Amino acid sequence: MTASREGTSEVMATTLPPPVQHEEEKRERPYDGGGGFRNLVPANGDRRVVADPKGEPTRTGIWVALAAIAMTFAALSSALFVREGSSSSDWHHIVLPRILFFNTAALVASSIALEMARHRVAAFMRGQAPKRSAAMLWLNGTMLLGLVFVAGQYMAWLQLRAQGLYLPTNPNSSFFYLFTGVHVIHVLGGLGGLTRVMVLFSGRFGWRLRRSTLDATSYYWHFMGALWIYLLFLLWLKL
Amino acid sequence: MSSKIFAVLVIVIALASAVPIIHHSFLGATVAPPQDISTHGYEIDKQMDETMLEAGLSFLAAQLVLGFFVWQFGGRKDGVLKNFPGGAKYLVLAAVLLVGAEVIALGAMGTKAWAKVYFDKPSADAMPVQVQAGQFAFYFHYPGPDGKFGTIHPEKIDEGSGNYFGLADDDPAAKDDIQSGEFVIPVNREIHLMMHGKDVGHSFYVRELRIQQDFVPGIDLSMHFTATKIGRYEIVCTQLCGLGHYNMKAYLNVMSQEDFDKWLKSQAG
Amino acid sequence: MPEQAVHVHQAPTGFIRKYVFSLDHKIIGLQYYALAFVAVFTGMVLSWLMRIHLVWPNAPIPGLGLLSKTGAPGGIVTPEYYLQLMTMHGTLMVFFVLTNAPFAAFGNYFLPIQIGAEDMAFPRFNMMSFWTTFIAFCVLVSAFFVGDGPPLSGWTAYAPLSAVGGDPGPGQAVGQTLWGLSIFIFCIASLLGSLNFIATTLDLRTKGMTLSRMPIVSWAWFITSCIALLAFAVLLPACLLLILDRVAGTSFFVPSGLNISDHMQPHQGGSPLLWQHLFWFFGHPEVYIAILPAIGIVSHILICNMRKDMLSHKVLVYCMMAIGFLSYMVWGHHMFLSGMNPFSALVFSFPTLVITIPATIMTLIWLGSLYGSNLRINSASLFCLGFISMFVSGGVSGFFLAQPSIDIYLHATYFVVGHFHMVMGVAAIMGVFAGTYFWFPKMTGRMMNETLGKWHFFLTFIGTYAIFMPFHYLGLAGNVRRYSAFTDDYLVPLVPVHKFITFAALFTGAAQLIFIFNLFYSRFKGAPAPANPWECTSLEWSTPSSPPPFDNFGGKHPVVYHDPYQYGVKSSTGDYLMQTSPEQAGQTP
Amino acid sequence: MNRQQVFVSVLAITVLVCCGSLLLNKTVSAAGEGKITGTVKLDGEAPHMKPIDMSKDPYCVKANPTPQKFQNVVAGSGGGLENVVLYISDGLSNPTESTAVQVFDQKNCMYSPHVLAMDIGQTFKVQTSDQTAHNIHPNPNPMTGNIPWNQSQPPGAPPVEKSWKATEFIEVKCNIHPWMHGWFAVVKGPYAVTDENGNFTIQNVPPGSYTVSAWQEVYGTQTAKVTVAAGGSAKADFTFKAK
Repeated sequence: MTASREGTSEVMATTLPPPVQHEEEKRERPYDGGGGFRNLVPANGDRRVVADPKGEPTRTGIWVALAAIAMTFAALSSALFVREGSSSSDWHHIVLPRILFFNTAALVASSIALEMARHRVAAFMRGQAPKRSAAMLWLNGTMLLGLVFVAGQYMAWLQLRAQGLYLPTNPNSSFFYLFTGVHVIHVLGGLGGLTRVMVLFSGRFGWRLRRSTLDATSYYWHFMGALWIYLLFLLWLKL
Repeated sequence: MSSKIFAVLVIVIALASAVPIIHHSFLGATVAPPQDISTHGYEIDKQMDETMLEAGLSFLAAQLVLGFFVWQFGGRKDGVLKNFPGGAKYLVLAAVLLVGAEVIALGAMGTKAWAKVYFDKPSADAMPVQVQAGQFAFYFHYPGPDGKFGTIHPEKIDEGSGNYFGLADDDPAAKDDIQSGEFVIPVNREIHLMMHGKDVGHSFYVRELRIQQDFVPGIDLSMHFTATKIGRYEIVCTQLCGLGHYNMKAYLNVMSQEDFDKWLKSQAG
Repeated sequence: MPEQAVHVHQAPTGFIRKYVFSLDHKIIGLQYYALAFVAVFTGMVLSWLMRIHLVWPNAPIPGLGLLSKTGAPGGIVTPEYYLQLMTMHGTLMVFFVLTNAPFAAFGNYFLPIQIGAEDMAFPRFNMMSFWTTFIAFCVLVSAFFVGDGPPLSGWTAYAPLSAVGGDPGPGQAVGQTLWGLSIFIFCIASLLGSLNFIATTLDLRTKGMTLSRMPIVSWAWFITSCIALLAFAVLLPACLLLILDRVAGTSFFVPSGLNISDHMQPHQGGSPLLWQHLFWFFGHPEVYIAILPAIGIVSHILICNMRKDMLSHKVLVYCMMAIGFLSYMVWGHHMFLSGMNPFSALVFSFPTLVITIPATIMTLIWLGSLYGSNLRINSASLFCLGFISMFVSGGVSGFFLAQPSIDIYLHATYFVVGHFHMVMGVAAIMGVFAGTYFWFPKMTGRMMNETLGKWHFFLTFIGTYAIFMPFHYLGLAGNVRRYSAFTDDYLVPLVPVHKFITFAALFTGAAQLIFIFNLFYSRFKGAPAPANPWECTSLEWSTPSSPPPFDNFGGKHPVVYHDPYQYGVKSSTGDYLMQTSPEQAGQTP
Repeated sequence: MNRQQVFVSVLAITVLVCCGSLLLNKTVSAAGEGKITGTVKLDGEAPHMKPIDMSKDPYCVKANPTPQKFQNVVAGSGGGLENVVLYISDGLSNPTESTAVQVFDQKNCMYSPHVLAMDIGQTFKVQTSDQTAHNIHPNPNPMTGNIPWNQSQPPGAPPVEKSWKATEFIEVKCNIHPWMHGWFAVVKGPYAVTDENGNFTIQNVPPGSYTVSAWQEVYGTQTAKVTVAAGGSAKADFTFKAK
């Protein structure tokens, strides 16, 4: 720890670096941990100006969660490659349902809509926009496009079923249902997050939306879009 | 007091641990690997001895130093704090250099032994034998005079009547095949063992031959070795395969060439 | 900035909110500890049953016949029941003890306190994480009471044995599915837990608590959570695929043409090696998930008891990071003989051997630091010393197994069992014991009984060596693991060694009764603990009370002025300086 | 004679009479039932049954100084075929149920008997006389309603009592000793299994015309028509052709 301790074999010489001075602080430190109970309420009562500082755990947490999700899909992808290598005889290519491309467009559009919403929310929070309605509209749009995506994926499943391709039919259909299924479950989680954002943003019952919640939700949502594009590429390439 | 007990205990345990290794006999049981009967095994044994020496010395040194330091400094009150001469830097350096050298040396040497088992190709005149592992027995399949193995039909396997490999009656290659529950091989002849898994994972382990290889269902692997000593040895399964795992074994019977020919004849008859 | 924090932050009062569905990280830590406690003793009893069966195969065990009529008719353990006990022992110990106790239990309790936070970053996730773990535990244990009992495929659940349903043996039908489900749920719980640990460490450190000022054990928990995050994220989909193979008829792990018990399996073209790859990609890091927190705990406690810092505790942190990083490159060393490309064995062998380097550095630093210290001997520090001894003993045997050529002989023998029990099992448990004796005063406000603690240590230390050292010798003689009886000619002479081990296991298990007694006795009748009984510097000893109040620091935020380990200095408190003390350290005389 | 003695003797006589009438009653009804006897023969040379290699379990090797042979086809010296199950496959309207508890023993690492015939719902006991663990794994077709089971029986373990719900020829195996295989022949109504000379007797057959089936594990089933007179005996012989 201290250079002086190393190298000298005898008597301890402890010349410690002078401690950095901080004045004793009480709990009004804005960036304290708060142990998860960060019910930050502006002193003037105007919730619209709430912004939370850097290092907010929600934002960190979402990156960590995304790392785990990425790892999960990496594992599934490697499973796909290994499985393809293990037996080529039953690797029957399937034609991807066309609707997947439409769904992709919907998901990308929803990401754009969410970015628009984020700008509107920020404007409202900063007091630049008087009303929530514009932001709410974009949030609703995001939600709707997300639901369109989920419904579209379901349509894709139905189309595959109609071809007689079920989950255990062959490895390609297994992987198709697996990837789309696991992804849709994550997308539904994102829709849950969006709902939460909308409810919090509505300001009812004294609820308030923190910036980090919105940020985290949108990072997650964009990640789902990017993940889907990767998956689509993988499915198109391999299945 | 406790520090002295601990120090003595660590040293005693360390020394006692080394005794069975040096002595090879523990409570009347021999704990050393049995004598090697293969042409490649000496490489593995050499590697094992080297590692035992290095690991054993590191083990003893570390435990003795631990015991000694605890004896010396344990329970000391208000003594003058001292630091290990040289501090962390030299310890780290020592660890990196010594262990690094050890790693490289053992790694390189081990590669040689590994290569002998896995990279060398079986010679052209190696005797082919097929082995099938299933719950919970090994069966051996000799191609017979035509040198061709009958095709395995998993659905035709019937252990109750001795058709261990599910050979078909109408398969010409299977007509002269020999199916046996015992692995009989001639001494000093290279064996090319083709491994087939019938159901779940199994493994083929002969201590004396210094070979061990998993059966992977769906993948037919192969192994080759030469036994150099006549005798009867146990083949056991080392991959957990179900309730009869403990009893999944067969015998390896290494015979002289004449005895082996006789055995082949008796089986064909 | 106009905003101001107003805390709505009250301790819950109802019993349910306070002790059951609590959001308080301290309660959750204790809940994890309790769960691990139940699991470890269950697992230990299972190991007793196994050991007894091994040396007295035909002896009826009273009462066991009631637990399973078919598995142990008349109390006599059948071969399948032995394997079922073994599977449950392994699964309980690895997942619910070694992952939970040093990491989730102590980490939950002390990580927030050590970094000066009031709670974890996401208390609700924290609560969910524990209760999800609890559900996983219940699902796993329920396997004892369904159908043919728990699975018999071992904690590694190799496919196709684990992936084809009931044909390959009892317990492989419902039991194996429950196992897969339990581990699936456990993965979710661990992911939530790791997420929480990482976010807490990164964002909730108090003023002055820079990363480099974090105590070594907090570092260990942080690094462990990073490892766990990626490891469990791989096991999760692996379990999903396993469950799909079992219940939906897919063929990820099951190849074509399998004839199991005269039933042709319907599966096509799967890869059994895929399961092994996915499992060990998780499985090897899992070993470090178990041992790194113990390394952290032991270093932390030793520093306090040596009254001086390690030669360099930062080097220890770097070593832990190196081990964590390397742990992802070595999974293949479990599969040298599994039929993968023999070249890859060499590729996996090298980083495995390289792990020896950070491990040796750590050992040398511990040993070198003991030199010239004022080592205080108490139960906690004895367990730390025991840990070092075990870590060395278990570590050197890793040197054999890391080499593919030697692995040809030693793979799947008792050598492996001895190796991982020493380095991952006993060593980690020693860390947990050390942590328990050390932090008990903080967690309960009472001291543990030292005399009993020392007896517990010495008996455990002797006992564990007596159990696990001979395992290595058995392995050298070629004794294959996971055998429920020794019918082979060459194994019969080894039975006396097994008998010795069984006696040692029963003895060591009985010695744990001292610990249980001490734990409960001291909890209610122990001497009241002073605020800082060990004269330690880190933040957990600066809380206003023991146990700490609901928000840990009583409405204040501690401010950190120093590196974590200011020992052997001159200050108003004695030879140490608390991290929170604004005082400047003087020279020692 | 005092009163007590009188009471006891009256009681004893009453009990005797009751028992006797019960027994009598049974024989009376049995008097109407006939039996079917016959011989099952093998035409041609019996296939060579290989000796069994039991080397994987030293106990089994010791238990069998002369190696056992596979028992799929066991023909006696006179061509009589052993282990053939005879049962009434047609014509029986209201069969009496067999209630005797039969024993399926695991002895010297072989099943004894090799084929155990039984009635639907008839309890049988699987026991072990060996000092090594055995496993009992009958493999019925799940479509029949018979539920497969798989459990082990270490030495000293109590016998396993079971019964089957539907008629089926169920192969039973020991997973630990793969050469051990036998059969549970579950039939409806009276049955018999041939002895080492191929002889059999189906007891307790009510008078009537029946189709008698003979089942052999390798050669399959043959049938014959017989008529049983009250209290009489009908004859049915079968001949299987060696493959």
